[in-house]
Amino acid sequence: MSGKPGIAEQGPTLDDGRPLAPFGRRACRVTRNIASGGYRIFSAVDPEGPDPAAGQFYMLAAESGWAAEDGRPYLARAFSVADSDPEGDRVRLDFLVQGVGPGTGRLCSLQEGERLWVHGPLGRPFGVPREAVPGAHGAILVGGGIGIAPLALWRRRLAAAGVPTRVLLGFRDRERSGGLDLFRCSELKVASEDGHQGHRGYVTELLEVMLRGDDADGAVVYACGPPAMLEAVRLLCAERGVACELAMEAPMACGFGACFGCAVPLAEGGYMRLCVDGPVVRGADLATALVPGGGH
Amino acid sequence: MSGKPGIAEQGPTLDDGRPLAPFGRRACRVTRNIASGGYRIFSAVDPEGPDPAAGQFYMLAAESGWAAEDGRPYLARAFSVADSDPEGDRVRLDFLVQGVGPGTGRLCSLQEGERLWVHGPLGRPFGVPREAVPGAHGAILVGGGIGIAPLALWRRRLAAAGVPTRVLLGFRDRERSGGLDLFRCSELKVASEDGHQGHRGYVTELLEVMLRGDDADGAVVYACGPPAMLEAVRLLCAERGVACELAMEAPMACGFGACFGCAVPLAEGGYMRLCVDGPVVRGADLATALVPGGGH
Amino acid sequence: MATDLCGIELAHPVVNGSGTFDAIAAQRAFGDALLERFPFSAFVSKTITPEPRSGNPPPRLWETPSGLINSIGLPNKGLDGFLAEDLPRLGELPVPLVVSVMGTSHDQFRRLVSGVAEREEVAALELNVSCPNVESGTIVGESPDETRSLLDAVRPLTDKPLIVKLTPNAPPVPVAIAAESGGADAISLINTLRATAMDPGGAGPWLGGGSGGLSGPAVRAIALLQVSEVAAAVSIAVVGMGGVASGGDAADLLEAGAAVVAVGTESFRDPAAGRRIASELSARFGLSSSG
Amino acid sequence: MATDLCGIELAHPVVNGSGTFDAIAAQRAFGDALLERFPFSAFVSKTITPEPRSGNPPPRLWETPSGLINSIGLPNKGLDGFLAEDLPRLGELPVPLVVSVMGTSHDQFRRLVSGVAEREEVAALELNVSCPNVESGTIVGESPDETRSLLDAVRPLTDKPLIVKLTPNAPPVPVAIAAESGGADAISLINTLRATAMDPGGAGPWLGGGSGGLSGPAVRAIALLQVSEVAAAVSIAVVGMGGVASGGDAADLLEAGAAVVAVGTESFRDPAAGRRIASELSARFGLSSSG
Ligand SMILES: Cc1cc2nc3c(=O)[nH]c(=O)nc-3n(C[C@H](O)[C@H](O)[C@H](O)COP(=O)(O)OP(=O)(O)OC[C@H]3O[C@@H](n4cnc5c(N)ncnc54)[C@H](O)[C@@H]3O)c2cc1C
Ligand SMILES: Cc1cc2nc3c(=O)[nH]c(=O)nc-3n(C[C@H](O)[C@H](O)[C@H](O)COP(=O)(O)OP(=O)(O)OC[C@H]3O[C@@H](n4cnc5c(N)ncnc54)[C@H](O)[C@@H]3O)c2cc1C
Ligand SMILES: Cc1cc2nc3c(=O)[nH]c(=O)nc-3n(C[C@H](O)[C@H](O)[C@H](O)COP(=O)(O)O)c2cc1C
Ligand SMILES: Cc1cc2nc3c(=O)[nH]c(=O)nc-3n(C[C@H](O)[C@H](O)[C@H](O)COP(=O)(O)O)c2cc1C
Ligand code: FES
Ligand code: FES
Repeated sequence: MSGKPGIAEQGPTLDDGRPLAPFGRRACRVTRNIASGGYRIFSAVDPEGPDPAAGQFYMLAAESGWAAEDGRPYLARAFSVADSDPEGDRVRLDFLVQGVGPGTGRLCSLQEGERLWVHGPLGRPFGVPREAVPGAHGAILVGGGIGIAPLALWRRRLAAAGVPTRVLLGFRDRERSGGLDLFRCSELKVASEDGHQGHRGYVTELLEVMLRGDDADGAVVYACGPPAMLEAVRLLCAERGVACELAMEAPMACGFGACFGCAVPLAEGGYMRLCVDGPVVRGADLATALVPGGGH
Repeated sequence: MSGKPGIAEQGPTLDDGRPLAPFGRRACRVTRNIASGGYRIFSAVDPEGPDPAAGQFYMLAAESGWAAEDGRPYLARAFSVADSDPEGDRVRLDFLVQGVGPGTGRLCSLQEGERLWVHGPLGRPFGVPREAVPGAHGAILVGGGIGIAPLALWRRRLAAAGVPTRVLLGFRDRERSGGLDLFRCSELKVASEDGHQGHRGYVTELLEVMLRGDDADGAVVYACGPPAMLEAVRLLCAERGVACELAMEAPMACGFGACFGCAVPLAEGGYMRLCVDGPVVRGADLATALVPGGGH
Repeated sequence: MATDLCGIELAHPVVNGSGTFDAIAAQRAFGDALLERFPFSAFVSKTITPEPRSGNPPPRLWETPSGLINSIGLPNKGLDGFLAEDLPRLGELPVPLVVSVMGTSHDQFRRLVSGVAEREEVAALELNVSCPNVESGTIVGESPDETRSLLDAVRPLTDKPLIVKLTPNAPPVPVAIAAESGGADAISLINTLRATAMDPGGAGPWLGGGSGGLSGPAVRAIALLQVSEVAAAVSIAVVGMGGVASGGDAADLLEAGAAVVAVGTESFRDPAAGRRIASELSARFGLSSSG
Repeated sequence: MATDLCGIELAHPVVNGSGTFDAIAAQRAFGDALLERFPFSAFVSKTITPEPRSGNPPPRLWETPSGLINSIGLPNKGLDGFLAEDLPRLGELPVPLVVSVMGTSHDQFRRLVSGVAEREEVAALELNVSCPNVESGTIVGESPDETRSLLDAVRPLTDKPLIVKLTPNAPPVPVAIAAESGGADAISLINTLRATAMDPGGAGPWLGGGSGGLSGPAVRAIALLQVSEVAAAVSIAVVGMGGVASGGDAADLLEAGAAVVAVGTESFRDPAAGRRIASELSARFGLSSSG
């Protein structure tokens, strides 16, 4: 058990210190569902699960009304945990969701008191800077759109562990923004493509400026967002010799290594299963972050 | 156009005087949904349709959350209209529904303001006594369980036409009862198998007593209910030489003669399509009312 | 979105699947509105057999997740009844008429094809080959040889277009190639996939006919592959169908190589589905050509 | 509900479908709880090929109405990697182990069968015949002759039970009979139905592999018929699968003649589905025997 002090200490863990999921799926009650920018934040109380590590995800399906559009969604959908809070034996889980299809549409419409089928927490979480690079002590978080979700929890955990953290967030437009509420009390820079808030342009432009200055030394970059953004981050970091961890997406049917569907091409050739060997992966391990089918 | 004076005069009609359905399906808003015994009564406002004739049915599907249980319901479901009320250009339609599976379950949970996909009114309606038997002037309505739905509207229409009508209704138990509210101001006898109201026993026992007396002379029996009840009514009437019309059920995929799925065996051999040649059929035309798959 | 199917001009690319729309019964339910806004650009009749059939005993339907099993058993008036009673009325529809026929021997098919083809109301014939040849016991449409030999028997009887409707229950490409080599003018697919259901009460098979055919969205992805492989393998036109419920589904089949798309089970849910799908399709093409 | 499959004792009749559960990866996610409440009464490995394969390019998945298309492409470590790395770990599972193998020639199959069968961890072998024979070009499992000749090649190599897993893409009864005549100890079916999907953005086929296989509730009614027809045609045991999501679905397959039921795609939705289905099944049988 190689626990990560201050980050994910509780619950049974395996090899890389990831908290283990209870076996099987369980029903979790929804306790709120609020608008946040163009997204929704909903909370569910997990009666069994461990406190997840930042970067892990859950497979979610509404207990009722799933399959309601022409027989879809059929499978559960993967969502990063955006915040979590142990409450006695239970854990409150917060998810930040953007409605893009039948599954996210149904989840966006969840009412308080409805129940979710949940399995998780799943996958490989973010690693603290000194695990990624010996001696590294700072973190730069780069989020784009709905990709800011896992970074919200990660920022909280890093802060609790006393890791100096800067946050760069980018949004396309007002409709595709939200979740800023999850970054209360952060040192935060925002970019938006339509200029509705912060810098007008890409969040990777903010990162480029930051990496160009000396103050990126000894920092690890943690990024989550659309494939094109992740690819830009990966290339920027490679160019500057900065370590980066990317939280990626791929179509997932199971989330626990059963279906081999979530293939992501490796730099060394072949594929990894993103659900068990990710979703957080080192930039250097990837052939590309532009995985076909991997995000909108 | 052989309209039936006082019964179903408006709207375009074809051969047997049935009101025609607008072509295609349309969305109708649900305006209420109330409990009635163990059943639900919900109302929807049809923006286009004609005033239906009693005995006709509609194919209904909830606009959202259909297919929500393991990909079912997929098809629309058939429901008799239990009451109707023209309101200006529109018609309010009332349905009496018993939850027995995914389709009826979803319909039972409809909220005010939700929308239904509707096609109808469909099928062959009840015929006034003098059409069934020249010179007949009275009606005996025999309903069992959820089968009382079409009789409710039929009773209202018969009353409006000045046809003397007696009503016999039977229920299995308290959970499978309801819709009595639709028979306000009727001359009504009730039976229940568990004795929770009225005569303890079958409604066909009430009918038998009535047919045995002279007062059944010149009356036509109109029945709707479970197959076993309809078969008993059919045999009783045949024995007493009383004409009867039975509103039957069969699994229906389309409701307008397209699928040939709703086969009901004819006395003369072969099958009729219940959706176009019924759902109201003369007892004498049937080989049996016990159609496999035709009801619960 | 005018389309041509073996020389027959169609106002748009959406027709019906055989046996899933009875225009005569629909007129009883919907009156003349049906004709004024007829949902299909051609009408395909229910399959006709030489002799009258009353069809399978009930129950004939079973709903599955996103699909429907039917075990109808081809009730129809037989060739003579059809020619005498139904054909004149179908001839009055505002669109070209395709008549679907099925026999269980070459003789039967020959009788059907010549009897139907000589009628001027008929624009084309569809050969439903999801049937056993009673002489060999083989399902014609599961065998390239049987299919070719059926075409050899009936092709000389008419100049009207012959559409061969394939079964999806065996690999369709070799059969499509055989049909083309035998002179078929078009291939249509897919018919239903063989399927069954058990009585929830434990009383054995639910359907009166024992088993039936699956259709609807459940089979859409299977249809899309079969259509695309057949379209790639033959140079005659392909009528693609199976689970089409929207303009998007129809567009997928067209992209896969179909010339025309047929709508079956979706018409049960929405009697005017063909119209809706045709207009969704033209909106899509409108948008994509302007974008 | 103890069951016997070709002499292997099973605690209940629910196993997994090959390639739909990776017990090693699942242990990484769920830890020892997986072993303590192992969902299946036997474990069937993912299909192993002679050489390592990295599988198809992404995307590999497409959700359909009530179903899933996968185009995984059999990624695996190859025979040697499997024997060295995975087999020892799978041997520690609390249930009997079935190893699924696939080759594209008799030689390959012979290498696989003898390499796997000699290992004591292995209770039985499953021959996945949804593959072309590279010599003849035919899909082995679509041809009774190819299937019989494959059995002739491998049957002499082991006394361990050989299960032949059929493809549903051709009529399975003749192939099942051929497998039985060649000495197969059991038949399992159905594998996935060939299917495809188009990129919603109009960029052609969505799947990196071009096409894939459909599974899940969408195929349940097709599976039920194929299982019931095969069970009626052979006297060896049948492992039935295809869309099983509940005890009721499993009971239908058992009623149709299956000895054992396998759960595939449903495990993706609920990792412990096998356990749930087994207990729903025994509750049903408990109830029906007491009622
Ligand atoms: C590890 C991980 C973490 C994630 N975290 C979050 C999160 O925190 N918040 C969030 O909002 N999202 C998150 N996502 C993305 C989320 O899982 C997807 O948005 C969701 O699965 C979409 O489901 P849907 O039913 O709404 O739309 P779908 O229609 O399933 O998906 C939309 C996209 O999928 C493709 N698609 C379209 N039709 C189909 C079809 N029939 N079958 C398959 N694919 C199709 C298209 O590319 C389309 O753009 C995460 C994904 C992963 C893998
Ligand atoms: C003309 C007509 C008028 C009707 N009027 C009314 C009315 O006024 N009020 C009312 O409540 N009901 C009425 N019904 C009955 C109503 O249509 C059915 O109860 C309804 O279709 C059931 O749908 P469901 O999805 O709830 O249940 P389902 O599960 O579809 O049906 C329940 C029954 O169908 C069978 N069944 C079970 N599983 C399946 C399956 N997978 N596929 C197919 N069949 C299955 C079984 O016999 C089961 O008992 C009428 C039916 C007809 C034909
Ligand atoms: C109730 C029903 C009856 C059918 N009858 C016929 C028929 O008579 N002849 C035929 O060739 N196909 C028949 N079919 C098959 C359809 O024409 C079509 O090939 C199939 O249903 C797939 O399309 P869909 O998924 O859009 O329904 C029938 C299908 C259904 C559902
Ligand atoms: C993602 C996935 C991978 C599969 N891999 C294999 C495999 O390697 N070998 C095999 O014989 N079947 C494989 N199958 C088929 C399943 O074992 C099973 O036959 C099929 O999915 C039908 O069952 P289901 O509907 O319960 O999933 C796979 C199925 C899926 C969905
Ligand atoms: S989502 Fe199934 S293996 Fe990764
Ligand atoms: S329900 Fe389709 S023909 Fe009657």
